[in-house]
Amino acid sequence: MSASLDVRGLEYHYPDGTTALAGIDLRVEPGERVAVLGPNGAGKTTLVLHLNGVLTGTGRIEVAGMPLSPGTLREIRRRVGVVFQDPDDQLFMPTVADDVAFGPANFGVTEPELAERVQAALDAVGMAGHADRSPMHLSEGQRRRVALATVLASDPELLVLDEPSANLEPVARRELADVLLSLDRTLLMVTHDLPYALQLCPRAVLIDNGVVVADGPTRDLLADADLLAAHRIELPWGFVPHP
Amino acid sequence: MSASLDVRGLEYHYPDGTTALAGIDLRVEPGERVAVLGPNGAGKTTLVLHLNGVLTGTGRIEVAGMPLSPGTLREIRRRVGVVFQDPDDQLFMPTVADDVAFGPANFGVTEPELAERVQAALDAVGMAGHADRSPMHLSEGQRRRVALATVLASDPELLVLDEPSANLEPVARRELADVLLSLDRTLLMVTHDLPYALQLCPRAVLIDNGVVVADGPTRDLLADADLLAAHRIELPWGFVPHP
Amino acid sequence: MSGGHATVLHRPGDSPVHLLPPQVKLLAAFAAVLGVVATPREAFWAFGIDLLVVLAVWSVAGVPLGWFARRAVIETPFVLLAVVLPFVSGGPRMDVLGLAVSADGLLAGWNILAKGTLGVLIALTLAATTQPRDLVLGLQRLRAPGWFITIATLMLRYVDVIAGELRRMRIARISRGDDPRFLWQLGAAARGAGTLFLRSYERGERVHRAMLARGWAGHMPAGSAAPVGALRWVAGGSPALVIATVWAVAAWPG
Amino acid sequence: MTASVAMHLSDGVLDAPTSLLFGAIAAVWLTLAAARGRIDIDDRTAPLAGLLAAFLFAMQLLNFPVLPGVSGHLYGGALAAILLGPWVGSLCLSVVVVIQALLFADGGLTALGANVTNMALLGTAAGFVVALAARGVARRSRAGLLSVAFLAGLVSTVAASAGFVVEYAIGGQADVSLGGLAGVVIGVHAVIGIGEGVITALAVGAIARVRPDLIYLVRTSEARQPAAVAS
Ligand SMILES: Nc1ncnc2c1ncn2[C@@H]1O[C@H](COP(=O)(O)OP(=O)(O)OP(=O)(O)O)[C@@H](O)[C@H]1O
Ligand SMILES: Nc1ncnc2c1ncn2[C@@H]1O[C@H](COP(=O)(O)OP(=O)(O)OP(=O)(O)O)[C@@H](O)[C@H]1O
Ligand SMILES: [Mg+2]
Ligand SMILES: [Mg+2]
Repeated sequence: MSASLDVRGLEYHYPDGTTALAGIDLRVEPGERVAVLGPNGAGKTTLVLHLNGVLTGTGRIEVAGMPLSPGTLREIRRRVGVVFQDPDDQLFMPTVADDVAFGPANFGVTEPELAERVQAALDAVGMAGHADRSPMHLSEGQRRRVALATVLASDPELLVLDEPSANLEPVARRELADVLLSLDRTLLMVTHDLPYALQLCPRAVLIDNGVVVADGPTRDLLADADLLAAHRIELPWGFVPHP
Repeated sequence: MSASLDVRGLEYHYPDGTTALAGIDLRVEPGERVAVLGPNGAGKTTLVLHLNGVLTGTGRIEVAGMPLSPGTLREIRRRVGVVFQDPDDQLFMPTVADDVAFGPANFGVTEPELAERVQAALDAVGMAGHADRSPMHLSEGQRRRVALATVLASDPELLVLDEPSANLEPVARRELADVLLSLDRTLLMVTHDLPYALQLCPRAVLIDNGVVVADGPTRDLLADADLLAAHRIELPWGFVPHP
Repeated sequence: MSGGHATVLHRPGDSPVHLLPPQVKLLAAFAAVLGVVATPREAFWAFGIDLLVVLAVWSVAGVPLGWFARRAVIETPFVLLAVVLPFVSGGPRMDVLGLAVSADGLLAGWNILAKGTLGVLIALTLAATTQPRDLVLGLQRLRAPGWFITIATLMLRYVDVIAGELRRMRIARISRGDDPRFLWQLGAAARGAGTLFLRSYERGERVHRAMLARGWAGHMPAGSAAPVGALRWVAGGSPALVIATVWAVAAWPG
Repeated sequence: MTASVAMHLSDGVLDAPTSLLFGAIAAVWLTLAAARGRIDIDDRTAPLAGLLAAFLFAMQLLNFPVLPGVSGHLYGGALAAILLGPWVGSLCLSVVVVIQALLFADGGLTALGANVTNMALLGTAAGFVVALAARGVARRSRAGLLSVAFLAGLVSTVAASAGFVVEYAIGGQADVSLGGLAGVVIGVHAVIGIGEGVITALAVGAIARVRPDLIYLVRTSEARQPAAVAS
């Protein structure tokens, strides 16, 4: 069976010349849950933006055995669901319900299934009561929850989340963990929240300066104090990893 | 001596009719560090936006004994430094250095002190190496750090931070805690990060549905499991408050 | 982000005119204006009937007269042209209030005044009763080219982005001691516009990426465009039909 | 800048056959432009065209007075040509003109063909020809780029207004002296064009500083290589 995601030698430079990715190699097997760690400016978001072809650097990306190319773009976008780091980038329809319906509708889901999916996704993030409001008029955390719902509604095979827990209230944060654990999907999660990474992802990769500098079981990676310190990562105050 | 901040019966309704604040009372003494907790949509950001007159609801706000009114607005903005939840709301100048210099320059700081302040603020958040880049072209966490620097450079008496640790790499998060602890300023910090609140703020207020529902020592508040559960707050997985 | 969606001239309501499918309104508006323009300018009575038709549509739409009057000022330059033409045109002169004006010019001025005004009023009726994004949807259903729909969809989306960035920049400035009264002055205005453009573009670029990421293919899913029944076409087209009849009668040779 | 009757023609200025004739001309040109300048939703042309359209549309709300009772706003033909090239630039401007007519009643519905011909075709094309002719200057220095942008803004405004003179000669409703009309219209637009030129230059200057890769005019032949950009 082919890998869920296979990235080889991915490089990207922003138009102003900044090198964000300097040769990323990453292979994720179906069903794996992988945390992507790394300091600010490491290139995590830039990597995420490549996984469904919204940025195109040089190198090779395969999703479920399918090389990313103009011809496969649409199919790959159907399979890869990305939740962006900033919900303002993600939400653009006049109402929350429209926004959640946008993805599945584009991928050919029709009524009545569409309405069911929207309802289920909004329930999963606890925002069903806000379906008819404008996403623009929500609090930051509410917007992030809607952004998550927009992608859950498309039910992608590979779920890519960029800092999903930022700005979430503690209970919503735990509920999201429950939802993610209950989905039987391949998961790639960028986060600075190490306890959350440890809770959700058996495997972690550490990125710095646009390359993968470590890849292994999350527990081992977080136990390597020298490695972490070299890349501006450390366990937060008061956190005690369970044995 | 008058309170650093005194809010009485503050109410606010957004133009679409949503009630965000339903009568907030809050008094903060000079030098106190207070955490503002509460679920998503509780009204925390709306409260913050009132403290320097960006929004104006009904009720009474006093800063250092000075009632907030059109006449005192400028002076109050000099004394109150707000770091917004979304750094995109904060940054707008062509370069990072210009952006950090904007506040102090407006409040009358001139060269050579201006350059020193900019340098010191950028050093404090570890962004000195990016002084000449455009804030628009930074990663999310880098932008948040610059947003913090813009306010640190103005050296306000009352520092108001809305989710300062979101999207920060772990080391930057700890370094920010060190900076905040070393400043001898009144601090109001909105956060969902309870360990961070406990680490930095001896006192906490809990807001829900636009009113203050609890106010007391952070440690006591976080020990009250029933109170927390009633307001969608809980300690994160793996966190053990030190004795 | 979205919310207001460039309301501009739209006046929300749920009258039969508001509820008419946008493609019907678009075609009716075009047909009506074409009918007005084709009507011979000497048929003064015809324009009176046309105006009555427009007034009838307004009363059905429940949009008050004053609302249109204020927005019709867009036409001012043409009123100036209409006033100037009688003086600068050639041909036989006639005497009006003691001034020698060109008879042909007077008619031409009247022609612009009457047709231009009716044209503006009809277009305003369309704008007042149709959401901007429904207008684009209507154009899409009328088979406007794909590139047009793509640019127009993004354009309406981005008007909100620009408004949002403008708001963000304002909050950022005033919170750090800037006085907004000085914002839009001279150089600052120009620089502000440049920054606004870039900020909006870069946010727009990110929004565009998010749209692509969720399978956007250049146009909004047109939805289950229920075919419009003949009855609604007739009802929606009736004002245009009356105007066309007026034209036919007025233009009838003899 | 568009401030006058010659730019957003209302209904009734031209007769019906002339309106239809220019509608046909506009349609043919736009079909050609769509074939030559692809709006590829996956690269940056689509968001840039959409944003520029929105920007021109929004600038219209920020009208400023030119004469008593007459206000002007940025027209943008040259800006579109410089940022998007002649083909996509035409497409972008035509969307602006059509949507302005539908949402603001700015320009008559039957005059759409004429207005698209003037602003989206003639103005954009003229702006591009000027800019292309001086491309060497534009690439050499920042001052060069700004001067070229200024000139393109000026010429595109005059060219668009000249289109009106031609249309009026064919199907105008009053018998005015064409020479006089041309003199007045073109003269006025030469003045208005200075404003357009200044704004075009400022906008291009601001963009060139931060995102030179967005400027079609100075992009090298491998237009899809974002790093290879003259600044
Ligand atoms: N639009 C842009 N233009 C130019 N450079 C950029 C742009 N966006 C990001 N960069 C730069 O590219 C590098 C990688 O940025 P990226 O956003 O991928 O970081 P990140 O790992 O997601 O960081 P964070 O944890 O702060 O979100 C950084 O050096 C950043 O400054
Ligand atoms: N611009 C707006 N228009 C209308 N309602 C709004 C707007 N912004 C926020 N609200 C509503 O006001 C209430 C309070 O929002 P606020 O942003 O203050 O919450 P918050 O406590 O900061 O939440 P979060 O933790 O998610 O940031 C919420 O119900 C929210 O939906
Ligand atoms: Mg990032
Ligand atoms: Mg908030």
